[in-house]
Amino acid sequence: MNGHELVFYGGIMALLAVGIWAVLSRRNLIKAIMGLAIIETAVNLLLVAVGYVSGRSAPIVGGDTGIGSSPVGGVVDPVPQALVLTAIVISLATTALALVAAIGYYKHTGTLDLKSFSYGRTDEKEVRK
Amino acid sequence: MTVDPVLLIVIPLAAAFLVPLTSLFSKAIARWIPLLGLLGMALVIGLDFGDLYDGAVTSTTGGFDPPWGISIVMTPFGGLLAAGMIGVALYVLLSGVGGRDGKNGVVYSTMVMMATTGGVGMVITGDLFNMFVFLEITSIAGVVLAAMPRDNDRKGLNWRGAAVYAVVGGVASFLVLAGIGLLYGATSTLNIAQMASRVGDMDAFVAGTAFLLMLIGFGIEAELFPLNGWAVEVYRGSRWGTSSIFSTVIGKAGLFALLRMSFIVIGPAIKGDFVMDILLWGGAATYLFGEAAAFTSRDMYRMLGYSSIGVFGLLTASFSIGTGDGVRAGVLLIIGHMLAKPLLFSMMAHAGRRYSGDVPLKALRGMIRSSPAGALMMTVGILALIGMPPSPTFWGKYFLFSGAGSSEQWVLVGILVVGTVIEAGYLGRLIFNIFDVRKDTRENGLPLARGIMGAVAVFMIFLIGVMPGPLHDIIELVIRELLQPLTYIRWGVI
Amino acid sequence: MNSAMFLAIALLMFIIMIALAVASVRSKDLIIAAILLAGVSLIASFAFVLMRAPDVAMAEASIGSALTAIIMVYAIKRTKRFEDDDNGGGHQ
Amino acid sequence: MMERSLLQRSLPALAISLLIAGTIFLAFVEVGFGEAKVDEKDSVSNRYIANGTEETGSSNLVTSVVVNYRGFDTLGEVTVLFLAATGVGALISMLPDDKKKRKGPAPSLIMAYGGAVTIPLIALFGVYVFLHGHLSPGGGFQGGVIIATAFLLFLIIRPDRSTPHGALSLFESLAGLSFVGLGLIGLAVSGIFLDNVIAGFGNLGDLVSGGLLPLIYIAIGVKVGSELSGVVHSMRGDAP
Repeated sequence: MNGHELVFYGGIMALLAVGIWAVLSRRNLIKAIMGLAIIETAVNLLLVAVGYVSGRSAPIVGGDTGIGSSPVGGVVDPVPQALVLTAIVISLATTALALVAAIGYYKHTGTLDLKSFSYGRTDEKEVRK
Repeated sequence: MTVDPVLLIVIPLAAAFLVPLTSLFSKAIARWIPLLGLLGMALVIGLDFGDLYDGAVTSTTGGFDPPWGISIVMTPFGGLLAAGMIGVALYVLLSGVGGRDGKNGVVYSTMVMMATTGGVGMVITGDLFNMFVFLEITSIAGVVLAAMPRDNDRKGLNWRGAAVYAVVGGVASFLVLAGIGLLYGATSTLNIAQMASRVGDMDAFVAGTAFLLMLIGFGIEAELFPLNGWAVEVYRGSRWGTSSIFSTVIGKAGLFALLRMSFIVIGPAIKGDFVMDILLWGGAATYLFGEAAAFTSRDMYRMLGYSSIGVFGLLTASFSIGTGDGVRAGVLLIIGHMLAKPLLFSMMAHAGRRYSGDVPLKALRGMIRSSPAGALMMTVGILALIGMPPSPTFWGKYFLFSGAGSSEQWVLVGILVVGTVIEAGYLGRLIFNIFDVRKDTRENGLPLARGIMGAVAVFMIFLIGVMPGPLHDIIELVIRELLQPLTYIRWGVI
Repeated sequence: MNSAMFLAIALLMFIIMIALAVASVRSKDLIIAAILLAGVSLIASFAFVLMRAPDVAMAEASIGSALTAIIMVYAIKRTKRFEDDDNGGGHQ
Repeated sequence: MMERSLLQRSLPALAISLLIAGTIFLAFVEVGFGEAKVDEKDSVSNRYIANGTEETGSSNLVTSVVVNYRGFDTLGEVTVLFLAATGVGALISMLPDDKKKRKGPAPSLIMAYGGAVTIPLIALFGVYVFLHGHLSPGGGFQGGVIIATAFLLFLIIRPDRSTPHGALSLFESLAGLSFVGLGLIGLAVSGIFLDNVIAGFGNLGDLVSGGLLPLIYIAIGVKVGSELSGVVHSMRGDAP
C-alpha cells in the first residue's frame, strides 16, 4: 500500500459516494440522472486506475507519435483503458435515454418529482368517452 | 450439425443495422426485418441444440484463442435459456402479426429483438466484460421498450417506468462494472473460465466485495428483493409484450449472470456456504414478498409482474439449495415460467384492452363468454403457473420440495408451502372472474395470430409436462455445469 | 515530475472534482448543475491523462464535458430549470 | 423545520453511499494498481504489450485491444449507441408538442462567423483522429464524437436549418453493416468472426497498415459520428 493508491482510490470513491448519494436522496429526476453520470465517471476512473502503474508511460509503442513514444520503463495496462473507452460511450447512451424518459414523464405529469405525483384511479368510462 | 454460435449475435445485429436503411425505402419491408432476424436466431439455436447434449458449443472471435480474445461458450444451461428467450421474443412478435401496429411499431419490434439478443449474448458469452456490454444492450433496449405506451394510454405511465428503470438500471450496470474491474484487478483476466481457475488465491474480502457488487447489480436486473421497486413501475405502464420480455428475457439473463458468477467464480473463492446462504434466503424472501404483493394487487399488470418477481425469488432459492434436485427444479421452473407468463400477459392484455392505465380484475369477468378460446388458454396458463400436472412447473415444484426436503431445509419447505397457497389464492381469483358470466358481457374476439400463438404455448406446456424425458440428459449436464466449476473451466478454455 | 509533486497534483485534482460534484448535486438551478458536472468530467479527463490513458482522456473530454452537458441542457430546456424541494413542482 | 427534514431524508442515503464506497475502496486498495498484472508472465495484458504490435499491426495498444482482441465488445458497444440513437429519436417523436416554441436567441456575429470557420476544421480533425487511431491516441470513438461536436456547433449557429435526417440514418446503417461485413470476411476466410486476416499488411507506423483494423475504425468513426449527431439533434428538437 502506498500513497498513490490511497489518493487515487480514495478520491474516486469519494466521487462515487457523491454520485450514489445524489441518486438516493434527490427526488428530481434530472438530478438523479446527474448522480448517475457522476457514478459513471467514478467507475470509469476506477477501472483505469486498476490498470495504472506508477512511473510508466501510455500504451503506445513505436513511431514518433507524441505521448509515450519511448516506453523505456514499460507501459501501463492497455486492457482497462479499452474497457473504459467502451464504457464511456455506453454511459452517454444511458444518460441520453434516461433524459428522454424524464422529459416524457414531465410532459405528462408536469413534474420531475417521482414521489409527489400519483396517478388517479382508472376506469373504463374514462376511456370510452 | 454445428453452426458457429457467434451467428446468434451477428444475425440480429445485421438485421438491426438494416432497419433504418430499409425504412428509407419502404416501411412495409422494414417492419418484417426484426422478425426475420429472430427467425434466423431460432434457426441457429435449433441447429446447435443437438450438440448441447455433448457439452458446450464454443467459438472464438477476433482470431485469438481464449483468454486472449473473446470466446463464446454456449453451455447447456446457456443454450437452454437462449432457446427459451428466442421463443418468447418470437411469441411476442408473432402474436402481433396482422394486428394494428402501435406507435413506432418498427422500433418496438427492433427493440424486442435487441433485448433478446442482449439476453442471449449474456448467457452465451465466455467473457465477463462482454457480458457487461450485452447487459447494456438489454437494458438500453429495455428502457425504450418500457417507454413505449400501450395503444390507448393517455396517462404517461410508461414514461415513469422507463425513467425509473433507466436510472436504476444504469446504477446497476455500473456497479457490475466496478465489480468486473475488481475481479480483473484480482485475477488479471476477463475470461470467466480462466478467472474461475484463478480464484484459489483471491483475497476473501475482495471476493466478498465483488459478490456484493454483482449481487446488487445483477440482483436489480433479476428483480430480487429488495431491489425490485423499479420493476413494478415498468410492468404497470408498459405493453404486454414489454412485460413478457422483462419477466422472461431481461430478468432471466440477469439471474443467469448472477448464478454464473456466484457458483463458478465467487462462491469457490469464499470459504463456506456464505454465498449460497445469502442467495437462498434472499430468494425465499423475494418469493414471499412477490406473492404477497401480487395477492394485494388490484391492477392485473402489476399482479402478474409481482408474480414474476416471486418466480425470480423461487428460482434463485431453488438453484441455491446446491443439490441436483435444486438445479433440476430451477431449470424446469424457468421453462414453465417462460411458457406460461407470456401467454398470461397476452390474454390478460386482450381482455383488458379497453382500459387505459390500470386493468382491474373485473376486466376478466365473463371472458369465457366474450372470448372463449382466450379464456380457456388463459385458464391453462394460470393452472400451469401454479403447478398443476401436467406442466413443467409441476415437475419443478416436485423436485424443489424433494430437494428442500432431502437437504432438511424445513424453513424453506414452509415458505414454499405458504407461497404456493398465496399464489393459488390470487390466481384462483382470476379463474373465478373468467367463468363469472354476467348479462352485459360483450363480444371480444381474439385476433387470429394471438390465438394461434396461445395455442402453441398451451401445446408446449402439455408436451413438456407430459414428456419431460428428452430434457433429462441436458438437465444432468446443467447440474454438472453449475455445481462443478471444473466442468465449466474445461469447456471454457476450449 | 517527481513523485511528491505528482501526488500533490492528483490530490488537488480530486479535491476540485469532488467539490464540483457536491456543488452540482446541491445546486437548485439545473443548468448550473449541468455545467458543474461538465467541469467534473473535464477534471476527470485530466485525471485520465495523469493515469497515462490519453485515448480515454480524449473520449471523456469530448463526451463527458461537451455532449453530455449539451443534451442535459437541452433536456432541462424542455422541462424546467429549477428544482424545488418542498412540493415537487407542478405546472409552471 | 424544512432544513431538518431535508437532513433527515438525506442522512440514510449518505450513510448507504459511504458504506458502499468505503467497502469498494478497501477492496481496491487490497488489489492495488496494475504492476502485478502487467508483469505477470502469462497475464492477458503482458501478452498484449509484448505481442500486440506484431499481431495486429497497430502501434496504439489500446486500439489493438479495442478493435482486434476485443473487437466483439466494440461491435456490441456500437450497437448500444445505435439502440440509444434509435430509441431517442423514436421516443422524442412520441412526445406532445411544446406549447411555447423554444426560439433561442439568434447567434451573434462572432458565433456565426467563428463557427463557419471552425466547423470544417473540427470535422477535419475528427477524420484525422479516426484515421490515425492505430498510430496515435484516438480512434473511431473519439473521432466520431469530435465530428458530432462539429455538428452540434452547426446546430447552434444555424438554428433555422433543418437537418438531413435521412442522410444520418443512411450513414449509420451503412457503417454498421460494413462493420458486420468486415467481421464476416474473417468468418468466411478463416472461420473466425472479426479475424484480422490481413494483419501484417503494411509497415508498422505507416498510415496504411494494420490490415482491416483502420477500416473497422473508419466504420466505427462514421457510425459514432452519425449516431451522436442524431441523438443531439433529436434532443434539441426540430428547428422552430
